[in-house]
Parts: sequence; structure tokens; C-alpha cells
Amino acid sequence: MSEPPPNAVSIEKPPNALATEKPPVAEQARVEAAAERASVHRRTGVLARISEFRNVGLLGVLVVLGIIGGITAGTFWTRSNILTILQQASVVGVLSVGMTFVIIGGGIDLSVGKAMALASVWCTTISTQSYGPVVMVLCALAVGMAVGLVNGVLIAYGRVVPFIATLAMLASAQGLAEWISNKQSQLVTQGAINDLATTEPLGIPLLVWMFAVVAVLGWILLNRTTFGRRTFAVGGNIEAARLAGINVRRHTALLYVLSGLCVGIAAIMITSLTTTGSSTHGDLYELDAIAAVIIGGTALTGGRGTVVGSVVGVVIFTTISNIFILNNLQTETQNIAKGVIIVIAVLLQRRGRESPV
Amino acid sequence: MSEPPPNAVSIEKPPNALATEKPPVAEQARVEAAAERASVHRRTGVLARISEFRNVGLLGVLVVLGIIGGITAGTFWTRSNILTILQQASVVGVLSVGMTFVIIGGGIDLSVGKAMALASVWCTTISTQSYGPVVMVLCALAVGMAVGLVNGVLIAYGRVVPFIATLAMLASAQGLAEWISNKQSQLVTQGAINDLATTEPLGIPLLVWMFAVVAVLGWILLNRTTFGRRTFAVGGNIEAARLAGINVRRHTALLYVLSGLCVGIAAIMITSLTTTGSSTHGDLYELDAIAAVIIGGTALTGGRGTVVGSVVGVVIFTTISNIFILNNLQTETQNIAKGVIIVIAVLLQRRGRESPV
Amino acid sequence: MPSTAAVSVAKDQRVPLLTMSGIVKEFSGVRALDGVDLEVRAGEVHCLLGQNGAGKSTLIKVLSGAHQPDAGTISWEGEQVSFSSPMAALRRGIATIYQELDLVDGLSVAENIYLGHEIASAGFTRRGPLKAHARALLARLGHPEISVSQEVGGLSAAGKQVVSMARALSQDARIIVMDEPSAVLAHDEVANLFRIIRDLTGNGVGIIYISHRLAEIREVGDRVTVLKDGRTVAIGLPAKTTPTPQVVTLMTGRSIEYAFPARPAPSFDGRPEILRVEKLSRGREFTDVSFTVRAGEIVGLAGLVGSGRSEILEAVYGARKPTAGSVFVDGKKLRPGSVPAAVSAGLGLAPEERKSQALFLDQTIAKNITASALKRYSRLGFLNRGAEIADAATQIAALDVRPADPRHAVKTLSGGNQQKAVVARWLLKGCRLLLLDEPTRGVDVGARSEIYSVVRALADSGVGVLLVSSEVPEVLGLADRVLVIRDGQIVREAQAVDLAESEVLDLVMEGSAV
Amino acid sequence: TGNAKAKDSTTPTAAAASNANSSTGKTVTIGFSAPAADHGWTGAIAKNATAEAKKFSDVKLEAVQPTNDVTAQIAAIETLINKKVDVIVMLPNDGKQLTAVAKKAMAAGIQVINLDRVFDTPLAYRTWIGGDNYGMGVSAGSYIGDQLKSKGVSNPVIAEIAGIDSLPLTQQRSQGFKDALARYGFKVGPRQAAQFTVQSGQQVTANLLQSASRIDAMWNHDDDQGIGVLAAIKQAHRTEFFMVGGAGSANAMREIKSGSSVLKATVTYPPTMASSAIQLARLIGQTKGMTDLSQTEVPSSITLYSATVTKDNVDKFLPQGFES
Ligand SMILES: Nc1ncnc2c1ncn2[C@@H]1O[C@H](COP(=O)(O)OP(=O)(O)OP(=O)(O)O)[C@@H](O)[C@H]1O
Ligand SMILES: Nc1ncnc2c1ncn2[C@@H]1O[C@H](COP(=O)(O)OP(=O)(O)OP(=O)(O)O)[C@@H](O)[C@H]1O
Ligand SMILES: [Mg+2]
Ligand SMILES: [Mg+2]
Repeated sequence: MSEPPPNAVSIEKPPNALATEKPPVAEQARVEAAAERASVHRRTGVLARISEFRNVGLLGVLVVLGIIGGITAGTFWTRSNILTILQQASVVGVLSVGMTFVIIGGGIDLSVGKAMALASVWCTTISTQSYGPVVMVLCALAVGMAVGLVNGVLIAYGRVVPFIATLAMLASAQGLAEWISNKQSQLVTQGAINDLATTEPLGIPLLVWMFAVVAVLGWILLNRTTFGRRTFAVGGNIEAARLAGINVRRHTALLYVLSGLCVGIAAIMITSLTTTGSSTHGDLYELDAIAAVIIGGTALTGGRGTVVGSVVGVVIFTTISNIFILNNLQTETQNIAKGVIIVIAVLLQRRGRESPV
Repeated sequence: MSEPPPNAVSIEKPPNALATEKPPVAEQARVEAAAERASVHRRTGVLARISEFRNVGLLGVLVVLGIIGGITAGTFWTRSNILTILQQASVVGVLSVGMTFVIIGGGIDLSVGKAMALASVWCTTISTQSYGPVVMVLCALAVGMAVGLVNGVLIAYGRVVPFIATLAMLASAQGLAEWISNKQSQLVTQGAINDLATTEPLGIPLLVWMFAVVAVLGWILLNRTTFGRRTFAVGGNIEAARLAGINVRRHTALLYVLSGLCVGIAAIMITSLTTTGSSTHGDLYELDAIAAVIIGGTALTGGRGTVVGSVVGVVIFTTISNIFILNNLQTETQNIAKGVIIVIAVLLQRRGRESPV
Repeated sequence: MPSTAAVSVAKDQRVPLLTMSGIVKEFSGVRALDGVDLEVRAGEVHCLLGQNGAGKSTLIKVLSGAHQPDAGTISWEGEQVSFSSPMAALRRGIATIYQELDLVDGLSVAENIYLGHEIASAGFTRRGPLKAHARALLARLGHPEISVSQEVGGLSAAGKQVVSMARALSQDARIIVMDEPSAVLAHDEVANLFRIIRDLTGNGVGIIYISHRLAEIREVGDRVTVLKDGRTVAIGLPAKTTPTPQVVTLMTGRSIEYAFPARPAPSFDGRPEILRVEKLSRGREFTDVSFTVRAGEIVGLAGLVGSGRSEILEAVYGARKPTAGSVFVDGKKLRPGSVPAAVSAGLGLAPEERKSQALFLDQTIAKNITASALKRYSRLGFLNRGAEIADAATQIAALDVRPADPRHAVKTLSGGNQQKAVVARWLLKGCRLLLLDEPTRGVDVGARSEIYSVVRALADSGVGVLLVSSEVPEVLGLADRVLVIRDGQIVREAQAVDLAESEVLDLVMEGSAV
Repeated sequence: TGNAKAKDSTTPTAAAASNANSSTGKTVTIGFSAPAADHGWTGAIAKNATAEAKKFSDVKLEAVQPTNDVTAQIAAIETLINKKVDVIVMLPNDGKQLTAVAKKAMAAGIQVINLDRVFDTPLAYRTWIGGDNYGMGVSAGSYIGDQLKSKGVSNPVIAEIAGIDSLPLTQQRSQGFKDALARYGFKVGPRQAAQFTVQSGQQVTANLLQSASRIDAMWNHDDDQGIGVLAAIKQAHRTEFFMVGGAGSANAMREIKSGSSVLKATVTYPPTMASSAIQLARLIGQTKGMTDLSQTEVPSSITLYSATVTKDNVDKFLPQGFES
């Protein structure tokens, strides 16, 4: 598939058949008129692209939050606070990258939070830990991807609606995590794992680096590979994708495996951050991740979305929490304010182009 | 516009221009053939309707659960246990009726659980209670509908995506409920409210009656009124609905108000059931309601769905919990089993007709 | 029924590239295909004819691997094959332009063209070559103005059709199936399409061509296969020489005069004005458009695709907010940009893209037909469903929608029958002024004349009609008065009887002929 | 766990006059972090801490955002470390998961008072003060055992409504309950976990009551969810058993006092521990000892007693009962 199709050659030759039927002058004029129209299209195209780049609006929201943070809390604009925000954002951030793919592909994955808990528990059992940190990491990745594979097979081949399949997985993963851990937090004895959360290459926490790498790889995968483009097709018009010869089922299943891979990475991160594996990890992280993805401009109906938006979305949510903490707001005030801020943020961002519902 | 338009008459007469060109016999044959085809279609239509009536599959799931319950727990098939299941189903059940409308209309309402908590808290403040039970009920309904109205206006006129708007409302409603109640459970002092949960007209708990009434009214509204028909239209193809002359925005807003009304009713029910108003009520009820609606066959993408399916969906979930508790399963086993059962239930029901994603 | 037996024609020397025989396809009790035979040779244009719902689209979906046949065989160059998925058919070199414009809105033009066979190395798309090839394909199709990085969702129906064609061309195809490609194209675009087709057949590519416009068949086709009610009734008739009445009779089982209903005396001057549009403008789409429609009058808008006719209709209807000018209905000014206001003033619009703008695909035919007239069946908000279904059935019979069951899901109808359901909605609604945008797109000859007569009957009962069609003969034949639109402006207004087809074509093309 | 090495344990000024503790000393900044106050008991913890801090002019309380999210709590503690507070009072969401950050605080020279849920290693705190979850179960089990023995019930059906099962405190309570009942030859019958909320209490109990047509006694771990448990019992018209609560809310005590309820007793788990923790933090910050004890330093571990409140002694406990 990597080479241009054989009849591409014939494409380049001018449309002779017709040229003879029309007076050359008219043809000339027609092409020129068409070209002019085209340039109009291209111009509006660029304009449209910029205004459609709704991440600009999102970044605006972030700037406003930054100003509010700076005014209300003296320590907001310190290096260590910014790094704290990013480190806090990293776990949900990694989950949201996988979630972006799933949602663009027309699905949803409610199991990420609890699958992460399961992976963290599995990789911190005494017997797993005895094999050392590398095996622990591999174990977390394997568990995450296995969960994703089960989700994917149920949805793509078993035709269970994604919402229900992954909700069922949420319950099962939680139960399994509780069962394996006997409902106790499992301390990490392998220093190497705990060090992940404390190492700061180039002065930036390793977890933030990991988040950045996952986000960049996600962006490349989504925008620069056939896999990414097909994800849009599968989510945007599944019938068209099928007719175009895409193996829609396999692709759908792969999307959930990809989300599972992110789950595995996030599990390692949360394990090192909390120095434990626990069945209580990741409570409601699925909602956080979905919310970030959607505020980032990805449509819940599939076929549209960006990784950058999701990443900014996660950072926005984390920044809001951080400002609350710095200002020492109480739970109830926090909650009320959170709701209001989210709505204002979205209205600021003003996605007028979206359909009203 | 309620009277037939002037040209309705002319439509009924056969298109003369053409009829004269045809021999009468051929025309006769054509009409007869058409009628015959129609009757064939009607026959297959009925067959298709029955097999498409996926609630049959759902009822099958319920029967299987009933058998499992009967085998594993001696007290499952007692009158009081069945009534307990129904009473337990009633609160989420009422929420799920409103949710069915919202989802068919192409939206989603994540705020129902916490809006219910807010309404329950608001109607149980000392000052509200001092006005007596009727004012308490009206207060709960008003709060629920007000929350729905804000959701609806934000979504329909402010063009905020439903997921985000109602998620923001979830946070705000929770915060407001905590603020009003000072995070304490507010005991109901009005006996009349608490009596709702203990009265049993005709031997069936009043809450079950309320659930039944809401479900029946919801069914009628959805299937027998213009409002219901428009809900399908708006959710099925919003552009077509707009061009068909439906006031899409107002309708969308009304859907959330309707969900809010259900929230108000559910608030009264949970208040009497727990004898308190509390900001902790309704945690994750939105997920329960959405899951029930979707397992009941309503498409998350809108335009398709039934109230009956949602009701059966709620009863299925409640029955599963009931069987677990009767069998004294512990949390972890419950969770694992729940996930597995949900998947098996959906596979049993086998919605082969759904698109693979 | 004059001829149900298959009419065979002496075999050509060339080996058939593709043979389909005895194809059967059933959908939950409905036999869409009941033993269909088809034979296509390399380098020929093989036309597939049949009424709406005859099974043409279903047959080509079987061929392209989108449907699995219940019985029958497919041979490819003499070797028996089975296409378990679209991928399998594509691999053999069968590319298809589907009737329903199945493109992905969120992807760019270039990405849509190469969807499924992306130009890539090691999984990474090569965006430079991708765009260059896409651009070359569009240029070859005569549409260099379509930007390859534009999102397909923003294109008009015609633009999408062009992209679909480019997609088919991008495959290494031995056979290209075209399911009503000309339905959304205007006159000059069709000529362009035929040029491409000749180009392809010259290179030995076989074409399966589906259209309801018999003149096209005559112009471009080599051989014709006719389907009726899921059966082949004629195989391999010569396209150029078989007389039209014979083809029509084969298709419909009756003979139809392809005729427009008689016009009443062309004196509408005394009649009341229903619609008055004054200096209506909207951005770059159209400027200073003024015209009137009187009671009982059919006004046609002629113009090229993209000239702004649909936009004018939608602005009148309130679906687009004009930047300047106003619309009066019965002398009262309409609130601009409000569809409900227009509808309650008695306007109705049958939009041009049936799938995205008009139909509720999951609903029944009846519910689709009555969607705009619900108030008529409601008492205190409750619907009288009996009356609703009865009225829908009347419309179904009047337009010969098949299947004629009001409870059938619209999703399962053939393309032409879906279009009839859309038209039926507005006939049932009954308005003061009906706006019809391409009402006969994809509609077969028989139903076409029925739609014409119903529209005329409506006008005779006092309704004003504003008609947009890309088929100039249709506008001239059906309308009383014609407005010629070019680049968003009215360049000519005249009584239809005073206009000749060539004159209109010259007018609409003038911009490019100067 | 007596090997906490307070680095200033050798400071001689600690042997202050016995009434010097109440007199104003050097200002101590106390960082305070607890789970979200979304529950009567956790609410009382936050309230008591704030109230206690207000009593001292030499205490500055830095209460950070209460949260149920472990990573958020870790971040909050890190903020406190960055702010260089003198002492941190922390009720961790999960002792094990916050051990690392507590150790980090200790390493940064900040004394950590571990409130209630215990850290994994004594290296992580200067002093632990908390309730006795195991003892709570024992108290409840003993009360129920005594009552049933005295009534002469054999083979009683004893139900248990636990709190959140994945919390170690729940597991300890259940263990204590089981062990205590075993002394009487009894065992736990139907046991279900609720979520510490009224609504989950009602939901779980309503179903659980269906599983046994006769119950002799029931222990409910938490008086907050107990409101729901009582509602469900009333709605099922069940009166054949008695119930013991947990934690000691004012509402539960009023029910006990009324005598008409199935709730006959509750075993305390006093949120006043937060007040004590603030006092301890102040003393440690000012390097003082507890004047009623002979030690010059605050002890490294203080376990509260879980009392059994019945109709007979309820008046004594009512003032300490927290509003749920
Ligand atoms: N998925 C389906 N389910 C049920 N019936 C179907 C389905 N698809 C097509 N049909 C039926 O099969 C018959 C043939 O439809 P098809 O689309 O092939 O017609 P067509 O010849 O392409 O008509 P048109 O000219 O209107 O496009 C119709 O009666 C249609 O209703
Ligand atoms: N064939 C085409 N190729 C490229 N772009 C097109 C084409 N046709 C239309 N467009 C562009 O798409 C936009 C919307 O098209 P639309 O079909 O609404 O045009 P229209 O003027 O209403 O067509 P018509 O007059 O045929 O109904 C227009 O702004 C036009 O520039
Ligand atoms: Mg077709
Ligand atoms: Mg148009």
C-alpha cells in the first residue's frame, strides 16, 4: 500500500478527450475561473483552520486560569508549583491520550480508572515484585493491554455497546483488584519503581516526561499514520470506513488495546507516585479523562478530536484544583466554583460551530 | 395549524395527468399488486417487530436472573423480596425515565444524581420543613426542574456540549448541597414524608406505585405525543428536525427540564426512603441510570430507545444486587460477578442488529 | 406485462471480465434480489436500469463485498470468486462509487480519496505525495478548485460526488461501479464525467453505470441490463439502438410518456403574491436576489451546481440568516433566520441532501412523512396515529413508494424511494409555498412523472412552488417562470415557454465562456 | 512503635512547669490534611481541628484542601512541605499510600502527627493518635455477645453492616467483631459492606433484611450510614432484633436514649482525636511534654478507647456526639 497506485501516471496527463470538444479559450477561462475560486477556497480554508483550531480557545482558558492563579495565590507561579500541576496531571493525562483515540473511534472506555488499579495491584504482588522492576513494568503493561483486549473483543466482535462493555469491565477489574490485593494497599519494595516519581531529569519530574512522551507519540500516531487517520474514519462514518476496505472490527479492538497500553503506563506512574498498588486507585479517573477529552474538543459521537486538546483539557482541570488548594477553599466552595469555571471556560472557548445539541 | 391545509383535498385525487395516459386495467392491476405487496410487508413487518422488540431479550435476561435467584437464595421468590427489589429500583428507575428522553434526544445528563441530592437537601432544610410536606414536595420539584432548566439553556442556547454542561452541574449541585446542608444529613421531621416509604396501598409500596406511574406517563409521552415524536426527530437527525420546522433548541431545553422533573420526584423518594436529605445521596446514580437506559436498548447516539427497556434495565441491575446480597457475597466477588453477568446478559440479548461499534 | 422473459443479445467476442449469475439477496423477508444475472466486459460501459427499489444498489453492494449474497455465483475472469468483505472486492480491482456518498466528514479531501489504501511508508502517511496525487486526481476530474486539505464535511453534495469519483479512480480498478453518479451533477459536470468514463474505458476499464436519466445511457452506454423487482428482465441490450419505449416498458411493465403536465394559461399577474424576496444577500453566497412567487405559480431556479440556488432557498426558509434584504410571505415580513417562523407562515422545504438534511433514518416511512405536520394529528399533544398512518399511506400510494408499507424503516428503502418519502412529507404538510431542492434526484422515470403531476396539481390548488433542479429540461418543462442564477445573482428572468434549453445553458455557463 | 526519634528529644527546656502548657509560647504553624469532609465523622474531624486551633493564640492552622484522592493529598502535603510549616497533622486517606510523603516531611524536619489511619512505618511520624478499630469491633461483639447470652439465645443470626470494605479500618473492625463473638461461640451471619452514606446504608440493609427472616442482632459500623440502616429496618417493619451502632453520632445517641428504637447501643470512635492531635502538634512544635505524664516528651503513640454507649450511660457521652 505504500506506493502510489499504478494508474497514477495517467492522472497527470491533461483531459484531452474534453479539450477537443470545447473551444480552447473557453477551456482556458474555465480553468482560470476554477483556479480563482480555488484560491478563495484555500484562503477561507486557512482562516477557517485557524478559527477552528479550538485549542487556541482552550489555551486562552489556561491563560485566564494562570492570571487568576497568579493574583489569588502568591506561590502559583513558582517553578515547583507548575511542576506539581504537571506531575498531578500526568496520570490522568496518559489515560486521556488513550481515551482520545477510543472516543474519536466512536467508542468510550469507562474501565480505565479501575483497570489501572488492577494493573497496579497485579504488578505489586509480592511474587511479581520478586522478579524486579522490569518485570513489574511489563506486568503492568500486559495487564492493561489484556484488559483493553477483552474490552475490544467484546465490543468489536461481541457487539456489546462500548458503554456497557467497559462499565462491566470497570466492575470486574475493581473486584479482581480487591481480590488479588485482599483489599490492602501493597507497598512497593522495589526502590527503582518509587524512584520514578522522585527522579527529575533536567529538573523536570520523570512522570512529566513520561506524560509528554506519551502525548507526543499519541499525536504522531493520530495525525501522521494510517492507523490514526483510519481511527477518524471508523468513528466518523463506520459504514464508509468498512466500504473503503478497512477492517473495522480489528481496528476497533486495537483502539481499546491502545487505551489499555496507556492504562498500563498510568498504572506504573500511579504506583510510583503513591508507592503502592491498591484497588482504590483511579476512582472516577475515567470521568476525569473523558471530561478532559471532551473539553479538549473531541466529539463524544466520534470522528473528530485532537490529542493536544485532551492534554490541555487535563492541565486545565488540574490547574483548577491547584488554584483551589493554594487558596485553601473548602470542598463545597470548590465544587460550586468548579462547575461554574468549567461552564465559563467552555463559553469562553465558544464553540459556535458545534451543533446545538 | 391544527386544521388540514387547503390543498389536502387535491392530493387525495389521483394524479389525473398521468391516469389518463394509462389503460384502466393496468392501473387496476398496479394498485392491486401494490396492496398485495403491502400486506406481505405488513406480515413480515409484524415478525420483524417482534424480533426487533429487544425488550423480549431483556425480559429473557430477567427470567434467567429470576431462576438463578430462586436456586441460590430461598427467600428470593418471596413477595416481600420482590417488593424490596422494586422499591430499591424505584429511585434510579424514575431518574432513568427522564434520562431515556434526554439520551433519545441526543444528549446526556450526568447531573441527575447530585441534582437529586441538592433537591433532597433543599427540601429538608429546617425552614422548608417548617412549611409542611406539600411545600417540601414542591420545593424538591422546583429545584429539580430549575437544575434541568439551567442545563437545558446552557446546552441548547449556550451550545455547551451536554457531557460538559451536566458534568459542571454535577460539581456545582454537589457543592451547593454541601453548602446548604453544611455537609450533615438533615433528618426529616415531617412524618408525612417518611410515611411515603412505608405506606403500601393495595399491598404495594407507594414508591413502587410512583415509579410505575412515572414509567407509564413517560411511555405515553414518548410514544403517543408530538413531544415524544419530536424527541426522536431531534436526536435522530438534528439538521433534518430543524429543517422540518421543529424548534430544536426549545425542545432540547425542555428535555433537560423533564429530566429535572424526574430528579425532583426521585429526590422526594430518596428523602423518604432514607428519612434524610443529604449531599451524599445519589452518588453515581447518573451512571446507574445511564447504564440502565443503554442496556435497555437506547442508543447513546440518540434517536432510538424505549422507556420499557430502561425500566427493565433498572430492574435487572437491582435484581443482580439483590441476589448478591441474599447470597451474602462480599464486595470483591460481587464486583467481579457483576461485570461478568452484565456482559453475559448483553450477549444473551444479542443485539446483532446494532452496528459493531 | 409485455416482456418478463430475459432478452438476450448475441455475444461479443471479448471475454467477460465479470459474470454474476443467479444472485439472490434477502433482507428479513424482503427479496431484494431474486436471481439476477449480470455480465461485464473490459472496456465497456454497462448500464444497469430499473425502477426505484428494483435492486440495482443491492446488486452492486453484493458485487463490492458490502453484502453477502444468499445464493448465486460471481466469476472474475472465468474464475469463481466470493467477496467476503469490501476489501476482497477492492483487491480484485472492483472500485465503487456508492449512491449514498459514503465519505468521512471529519477527514480531508485527500484523506478520503485514499482512505483504506493510504500512501504510506511503515504506517506513516506520506502527506506530500498524498496531497499531490489527490490534487492530480481532482484536476483530472476537472475540479482543481477543490482544496485537497479541506474537510469533506464542508463540501456540497456535488463536491462530495467528485471526491467519491476521485476515490474510485485512485484504486487500481479493473471495474468501476458508479451508482447514480450524475444525480447531483449539473449539465456541464455530466459532460465532464462522460469524458472521464471514455478515458477509462479506453484503458480497458469496465464501467457499471447506473442512472435514471435515459438520455445519459444513450450517450455513454454500450450495453444495458434491466432489473425489475429483483429479477433480470433483459441482458446486454445495445444501449445506443434499443428504443426508449422498449426500455421503459421493460423497467416498468407499462409505457410512460416522459411528459410534463400541461401548464395552465400563463397569466398569474392577477393572482396574489405569496412570496416576495427583496434584495436578499448573504456573504459571498448570493447578492441582491429579488423575485416573487404568485399563488399557483411554479418558479424554477436554473443554474450550475454551486451557483447559490440552495443557499437562496435556505435563506428564504430561514435555515440560513441573510446578511441583507428581506423575505415577505403574504405581504408580511418574515423574521430572518428562523425556520419555525417560516414554517408557521406556511413555507416548506424539501432539502437537497436527503440523508443528512431530511430523513430520520431509524424511523418508519410514516413517521418521516408526517414529521412536519404533527400538529394536524395532535389533540392536546396526543397523536392520532391511525389518521397519521392513513394519510402517510395515501402519499405512499400517490408517489408509488416501495415498499408501500408505512411502518417500514426508511433506512431500508432504496435511494429513490427515500427521496419520494421526502417529497411526500411536504405534499402532506401542504403549505402556502413549497420550496423543492432537486426533488427528482435519483427518482425513476415512472415516479418522476408522478411527482411532476402532483407538483402541478398542488400549484393548481393555489400553492406557490419554488423549484431548484440541475436538469435544465426539468426546470423548463415544469416551471411557469424561470430565474437563471449565476454566481449568486439572477442573470435572467423569463417565462419558461420563452426559453430554450441551449439559451439557459449559455446563460449559466457564460461566466466561464467569456 | 516506640522508636520515633524526635530530633530535639534532648532539648532540656522541655521540662517546663506543669501549667506552662496552656500559656502562650512560640507560634507554631500546623499544617492539616484530611479526607474530604463529606461524612459526619470526617466533618467532625475537620471541625474539631479548626475549633481547637482557634483556642490557641500561638497556633496558626494551615488546612489544605480535604480530598478523597490519594494523589491530590500527596500533592497537598507537598505544598505544606514547600511552605515549611512546623508540624503536619495528617489523617491519610490510606496510611500506606501516604507513608512516602510523610517520610519526606519528616526528612525535611517537619514533625508529622499521624491521625487515626496509621502509616506503614514509624519513620514516617513523630506521634500517632487514633481510634482503636479492632477494639471497636471487640466492644460491639462483646455487647452483642453479653446480651444474647443473657437472653439465652442459641445459634443467633448476627448481621453486620460494614463500611467501605477496602479500607483497613473496616477490616480491623470486622476482625475485632468476629474475634469477640467467637469468645461466645457465635459467628457473623449476613455481612455486607455499605459506603458510609445514608443511602447505601438503606439500600444494603433493605436487601440484607430479605436474606434472613429472623435476625437476633446487628452491628452497623457507622452511625452516619446508620440513619439509612434504621430507615430500612423501619420500612421492613422489623423489630425482632437489636442493633449496635458505631462511631457515636449525636443522632444515634438520641435514638438510644429514646429507648423505642432497635438501636440499643453504639461503640465510640471519637472524632475528638482531631482536637487532641492539634494539642499534641502544638506541644511538639513548642517542644513541650504532656504535663499529666511524667515524660518530658509527648509519647509516640496514643490509642483512644472505644466505649460502649447504652441507655444507661448515654447522657455522659451525648455532648461528645457529633452531628452527622
Ligand atoms: N438493508 C436493507 N434492509 C431491508 N431492505 C432493504 C435493505 N436494503 C435494500 N432493501 C430493499 O431492497 C430493495 C432494493 O433496493 P435497492 O437499493 O437495491 O434499489 P435500487 O434499485 O438501487 O433503487 P434506487 O433507484 O431507488 O436507488 C428495496 O425494496 C429496498 O427497500
Ligand atoms: N462542484 C463543486 N465543487 C467544489 N465546491 C463546490 C461545488 N459545488 C459547490 N461547492 C461549494 O460548496 C458550497 C456549498 O454548495 P451548495 O451545494 O450549497 O451550493 P449551491 O449553490 O446551493 O448549489 P446548487 O445551486 O446546485 O444547489 C458552495 O459555497 C460552493 O462554493
Ligand atoms: Mg439505488
Ligand atoms: Mg444545491
